[in-house]
Amino acid sequence: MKKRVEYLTVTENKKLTDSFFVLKVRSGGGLPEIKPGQFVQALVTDSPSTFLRRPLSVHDVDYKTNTLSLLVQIAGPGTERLSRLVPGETINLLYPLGNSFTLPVTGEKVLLTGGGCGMAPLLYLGRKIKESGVQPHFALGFRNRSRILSYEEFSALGPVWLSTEDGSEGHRGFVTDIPAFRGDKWDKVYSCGPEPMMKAVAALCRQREIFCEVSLENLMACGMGICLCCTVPTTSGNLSSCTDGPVFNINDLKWQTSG
Amino acid sequence: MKKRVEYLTVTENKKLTDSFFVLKVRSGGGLPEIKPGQFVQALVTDSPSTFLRRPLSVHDVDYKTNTLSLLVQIAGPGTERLSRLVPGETINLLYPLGNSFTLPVTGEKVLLTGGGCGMAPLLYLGRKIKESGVQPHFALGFRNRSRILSYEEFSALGPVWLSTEDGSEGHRGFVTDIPAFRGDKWDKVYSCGPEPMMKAVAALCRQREIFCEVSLENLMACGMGICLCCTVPTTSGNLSSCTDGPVFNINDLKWQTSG
Amino acid sequence: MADLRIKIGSLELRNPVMLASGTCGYGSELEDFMDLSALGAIIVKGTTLEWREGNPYPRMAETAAGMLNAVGLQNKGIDYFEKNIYPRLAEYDTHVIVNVNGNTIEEYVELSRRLDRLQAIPAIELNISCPNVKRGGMIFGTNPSSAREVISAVRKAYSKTLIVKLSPNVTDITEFARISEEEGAEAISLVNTLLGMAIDVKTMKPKLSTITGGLSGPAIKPVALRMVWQAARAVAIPVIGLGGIMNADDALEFIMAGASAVQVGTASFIQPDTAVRVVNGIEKFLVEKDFDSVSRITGIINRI
Amino acid sequence: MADLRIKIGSLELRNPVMLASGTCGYGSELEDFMDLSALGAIIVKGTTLEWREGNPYPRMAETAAGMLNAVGLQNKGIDYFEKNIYPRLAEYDTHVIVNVNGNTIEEYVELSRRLDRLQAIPAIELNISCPNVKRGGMIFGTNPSSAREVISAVRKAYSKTLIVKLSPNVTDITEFARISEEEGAEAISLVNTLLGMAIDVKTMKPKLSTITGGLSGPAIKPVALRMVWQAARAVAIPVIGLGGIMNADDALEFIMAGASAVQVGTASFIQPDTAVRVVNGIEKFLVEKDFDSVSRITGIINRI
Ligand SMILES: Cc1cc2nc3c(=O)[nH]c(=O)nc-3n(C[C@H](O)[C@H](O)[C@H](O)COP(=O)(O)OP(=O)(O)OC[C@H]3O[C@@H](n4cnc5c(N)ncnc54)[C@H](O)[C@@H]3O)c2cc1C
Ligand SMILES: Cc1cc2nc3c(=O)[nH]c(=O)nc-3n(C[C@H](O)[C@H](O)[C@H](O)COP(=O)(O)OP(=O)(O)OC[C@H]3O[C@@H](n4cnc5c(N)ncnc54)[C@H](O)[C@@H]3O)c2cc1C
Ligand SMILES: Cc1cc2nc3c(=O)[nH]c(=O)nc-3n(C[C@H](O)[C@H](O)[C@H](O)COP(=O)(O)O)c2cc1C
Ligand SMILES: Cc1cc2nc3c(=O)[nH]c(=O)nc-3n(C[C@H](O)[C@H](O)[C@H](O)COP(=O)(O)O)c2cc1C
Ligand code: FES
Ligand code: FES
Repeated sequence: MKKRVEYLTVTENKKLTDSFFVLKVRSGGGLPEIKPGQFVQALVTDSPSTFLRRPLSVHDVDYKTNTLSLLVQIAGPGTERLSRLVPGETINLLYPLGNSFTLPVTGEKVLLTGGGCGMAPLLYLGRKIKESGVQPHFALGFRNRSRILSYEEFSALGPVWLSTEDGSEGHRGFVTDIPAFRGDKWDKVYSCGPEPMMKAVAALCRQREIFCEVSLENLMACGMGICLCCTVPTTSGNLSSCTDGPVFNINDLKWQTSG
Repeated sequence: MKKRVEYLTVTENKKLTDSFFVLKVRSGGGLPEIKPGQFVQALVTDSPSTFLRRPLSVHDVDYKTNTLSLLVQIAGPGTERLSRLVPGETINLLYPLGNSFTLPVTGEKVLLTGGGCGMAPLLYLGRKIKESGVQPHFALGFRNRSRILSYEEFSALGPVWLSTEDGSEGHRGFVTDIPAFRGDKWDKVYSCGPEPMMKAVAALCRQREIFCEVSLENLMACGMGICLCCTVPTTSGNLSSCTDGPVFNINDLKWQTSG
Repeated sequence: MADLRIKIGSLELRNPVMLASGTCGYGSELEDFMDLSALGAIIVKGTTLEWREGNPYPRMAETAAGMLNAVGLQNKGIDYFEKNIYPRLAEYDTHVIVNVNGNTIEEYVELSRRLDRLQAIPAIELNISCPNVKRGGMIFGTNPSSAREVISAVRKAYSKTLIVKLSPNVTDITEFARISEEEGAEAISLVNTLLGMAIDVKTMKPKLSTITGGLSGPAIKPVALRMVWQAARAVAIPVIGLGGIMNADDALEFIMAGASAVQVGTASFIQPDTAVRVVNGIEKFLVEKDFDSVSRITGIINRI
Repeated sequence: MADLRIKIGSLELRNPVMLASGTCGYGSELEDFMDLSALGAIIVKGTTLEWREGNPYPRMAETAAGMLNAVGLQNKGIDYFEKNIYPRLAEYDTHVIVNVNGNTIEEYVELSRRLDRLQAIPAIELNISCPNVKRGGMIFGTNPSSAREVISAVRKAYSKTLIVKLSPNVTDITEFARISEEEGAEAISLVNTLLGMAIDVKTMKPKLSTITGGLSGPAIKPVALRMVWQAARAVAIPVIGLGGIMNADDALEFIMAGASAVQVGTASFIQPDTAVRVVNGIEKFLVEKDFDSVSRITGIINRI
């Protein structure tokens, strides 16, 4: 799919918690085909300290209204500025970028697991999986009850198991402690979230020989494969997370040691 | 008067023409004493290309509502960003800065003359002169009729003569061509505007030995006398426009040759 | 219409705007956004004799109006290049220039010799200014006698247009400009990145795996511009200016300071078609100001 | 509570934050915004033997995340200073350091000797790095043998704490750091401004009357930080870091890179009380991270 640079119009900016918001943006010219796992590079104008674009996963796509959703966590000046966008303003996106998750085939049992802003790509992935005739299951992890995001959106697509670190909702502990995760037999597991979480998921899957893909969030400068800054050590050498990824099969990864 | 750094609240942002606007900002804590000719250094946040503050003359002061007015011309990214401020937003000002005009004494006949954004300090100066019991007269110059700014505000304070370069309103030509300027006997002339205009005014005044003060708009970094960038060659050596000025008696100036 | 053509030695470019090495991959990555044939040249990724994995992650840190990188010349080496990449590049309707790197003079020479044989590569850019490698690179570009040695050796091995890319991390850029000219370079390009550093206060560690890295972007433009101005007054060969060019005005500054051509680097990361916008902006400026060719404004600040 | 005191030679500062020369006038200009006694020291305006008018207007150009200046050491000379300014400075409850400049070694020496006699000035900062003067300044700071000569001569003439301010416009900062140490400097401060330039495309002229000027502000921070890190590893005397410090985190980066103290320069133009905010921010960081003194984090990136 051809990449493009485009001004999209903000149609909604919904605050979920103090640090999370969902931004909906509409393409005037019509959206290109976007695959689950792909991301955008958002230009943050009107910010004195944001020089580079900011990579954000596609959270959801509505082709009927030509609207993209982004689920964003305020991490610094760039995302803070985006949190203040109001409907009617425009945002300049470079997209669609990156590879995508491998969709399951009919009959497979699939689990989508993530936490925090790592959940972003899982909603659209779940939707695409469901559209393909496979039932997605979700295992989502949060710090505590008040941090839970987008429960309704996910449960509209399939069963959702929750874990919270303090047990205030769902299972106490991490996603990998959720009984269904450990107990059931999964054909495919998809994960996106904080690195320790993805590593725990990967360890479990490797041990049980489950197909597992993770979406990495390496620091990026360009998002188009021209700067080689987002490097990921893999079994076939250093690859670029923005073009060879962000989705990787755990069997190909040598998780980076530094950073 | 002690200088301060303060967030003021925008109460109004009125577009006058495509490139001019009047920004009204209110001090929560109460305004300090501000003298005519003084200026503020405005911080332009949310702009990627504006590093230094932007100097702007005090256009008017309303102590009853603790409100300052700024008359601003869009010249680049800083003033452009300010033009987009909306009521309720805040603006960080460093003020009050600089010296001030020498007020006339009772019985003197005074002319305030300027053009474009150089008119900014003349309104407040006119108000102060009027309050002191002297009648201000104004000679204001514009490119053409559609560029005329704030006519009502000035005429509320005293007689206003206009000149336009194309003669579409008032006298055709420059302010110095206005018959009342040339014809009448003035005790004090105050001027602020584009440099060629001020030089023409100064030449006329010098020739007729009229007391004349001009307000310079030298490039500034700090506005507080600590960077020495705003230098003005004077008969007593290089002075700082931000602390020794911006108002200078024309007899003290050696107009800078470069720039 | 203004004449945008310029010459670098015997090489004629249709306009003075190139893509900078290491910031445009092999060009194809940017084809979704612009027609490469609208550009004067593209300088492809830093290339070495052998396959290199580059430096460990993290390799990037954003800074005020700029970024640090520590890529470290990751590339698949000349064999792979010749076999798998060159054939595609040979199809481009623009000049493709290869950025040449080595650990030793012998490596530089050998690589240049290999590239001399590739018909569709009319020029090389000798990179003696990469700050992100332990050996070679900037070590050559910050020592006058090493610089002289490597340029001289490559000049003997390479028959086509030789551009030398200089490091800004020196006391006197004119010294290196003169050495390049004396040793037969047909042009110099400057600047490469400034050596910089950033620390993550939270973790109390450097942000880059290599501690220091190369600073690029608008932050370095004033320094780059000054060096281009100095170098252009010191030598008669064309100077190619770069460092922080984000738009046509930035490019015009370099040209007015004395650059015959310019390169767009980091800007492509943010606005992938910056280079073609720069071409159009330069043309627009020339037409508006009634200059019939871009060469009229090269170094104009020295004349008015 | 963390211990913020640091020592520069025999001079004890109550905290490691100073105001940089040329960016704080004589201190009094900033008293509306902060209590100078909250600072470690203030380094007043560059001073010369004779009265100087500085360079013609325009002296300033804004750049991406920075600014160029070409003030050129405008000051009224040591006689005026001693008679009219010094008495006021002597009242300050903070250390006042004078930044010393000259065209010739003799001038540097003579000025240092004059300052040695002023009881309330416990230290001088020898500026061999001003890029905005035709003679003296950076010419000393970019040539190792001249640097050695002037430092050595001033050391003999000046009995109190001697700080040498280094220029970043050099290939190898450690060379100048070592020379300073060898010749008896008790500390080095770096960086002064980077030599830069800007052109007004509309008028096709340089923006500064002097064509080139000194670049300061956040744009130069990565370069300054790298040089401070290099210098701090090369010498045992304290390093005072500056260049683009806008807030406490920036200052902490310098300290973690090896600086014993920092200076706030251009930031004061924008937020006049930056220096005191930096003091408070450093203290807050130390308390939160449970360090009992600022010296614990000096150069910490080399240890973890
Ligand atoms: C492929 C990809 C997809 C992403 N998808 C999302 C998403 O859907 N929603 C979301 O909220 N965030 C996502 N991120 C992370 C997001 O890009 C960063 O949080 C954002 O760039 C921070 O910008 P900032 O200016 O707000 O903060 P900064 O000041 O730039 O950074 C704040 C903190 O976040 C860290 N950080 C900065 N950039 C990144 C990055 N690229 N990856 C990880 N950490 C970073 C910094 O090291 C720093 O500690 C994604 C990142 C990648 C690479
Ligand atoms: C004491 C003083 C009072 C001023 N009062 C007013 C006022 O009341 N209303 C108003 O509209 N403007 C006023 N100005 C001018 C105003 O400061 C500039 O127009 C503004 O800084 C431009 O900022 P920018 O980011 O919009 O444009 P920039 O991109 O910074 O500049 C655009 C153009 O304006 C020129 N410019 C920039 N700064 C100045 C400056 N300080 N003085 C003159 N030209 C400049 C630049 O050289 C450039 O050509 C005043 C200037 C001074 C020094
Ligand atoms: C990520 C990155 C990789 C680079 N790789 C190379 C390289 O391989 N060879 C080279 O000569 N310069 C390389 N450079 C330097 C650029 O070509 C250019 O000289 C520098 O970035 C300054 O220009 P800019 O500010 O426009 O980016 C690289 C720069 C960046 C940012
Ligand atoms: C307007 C201006 C004037 C300066 N004058 C002097 C000076 O007289 N002596 C000196 O040693 N440094 C002088 N400097 C350099 C600063 O002290 C400092 O080294 C430099 O600006 C980098 O720090 P910063 O980025 O925090 O400003 C001056 C800097 C500026 C911006
Ligand atoms: S972010 Fe530039 S190559 Fe991946
Ligand atoms: S603007 Fe800094 S001294 Fe006047």
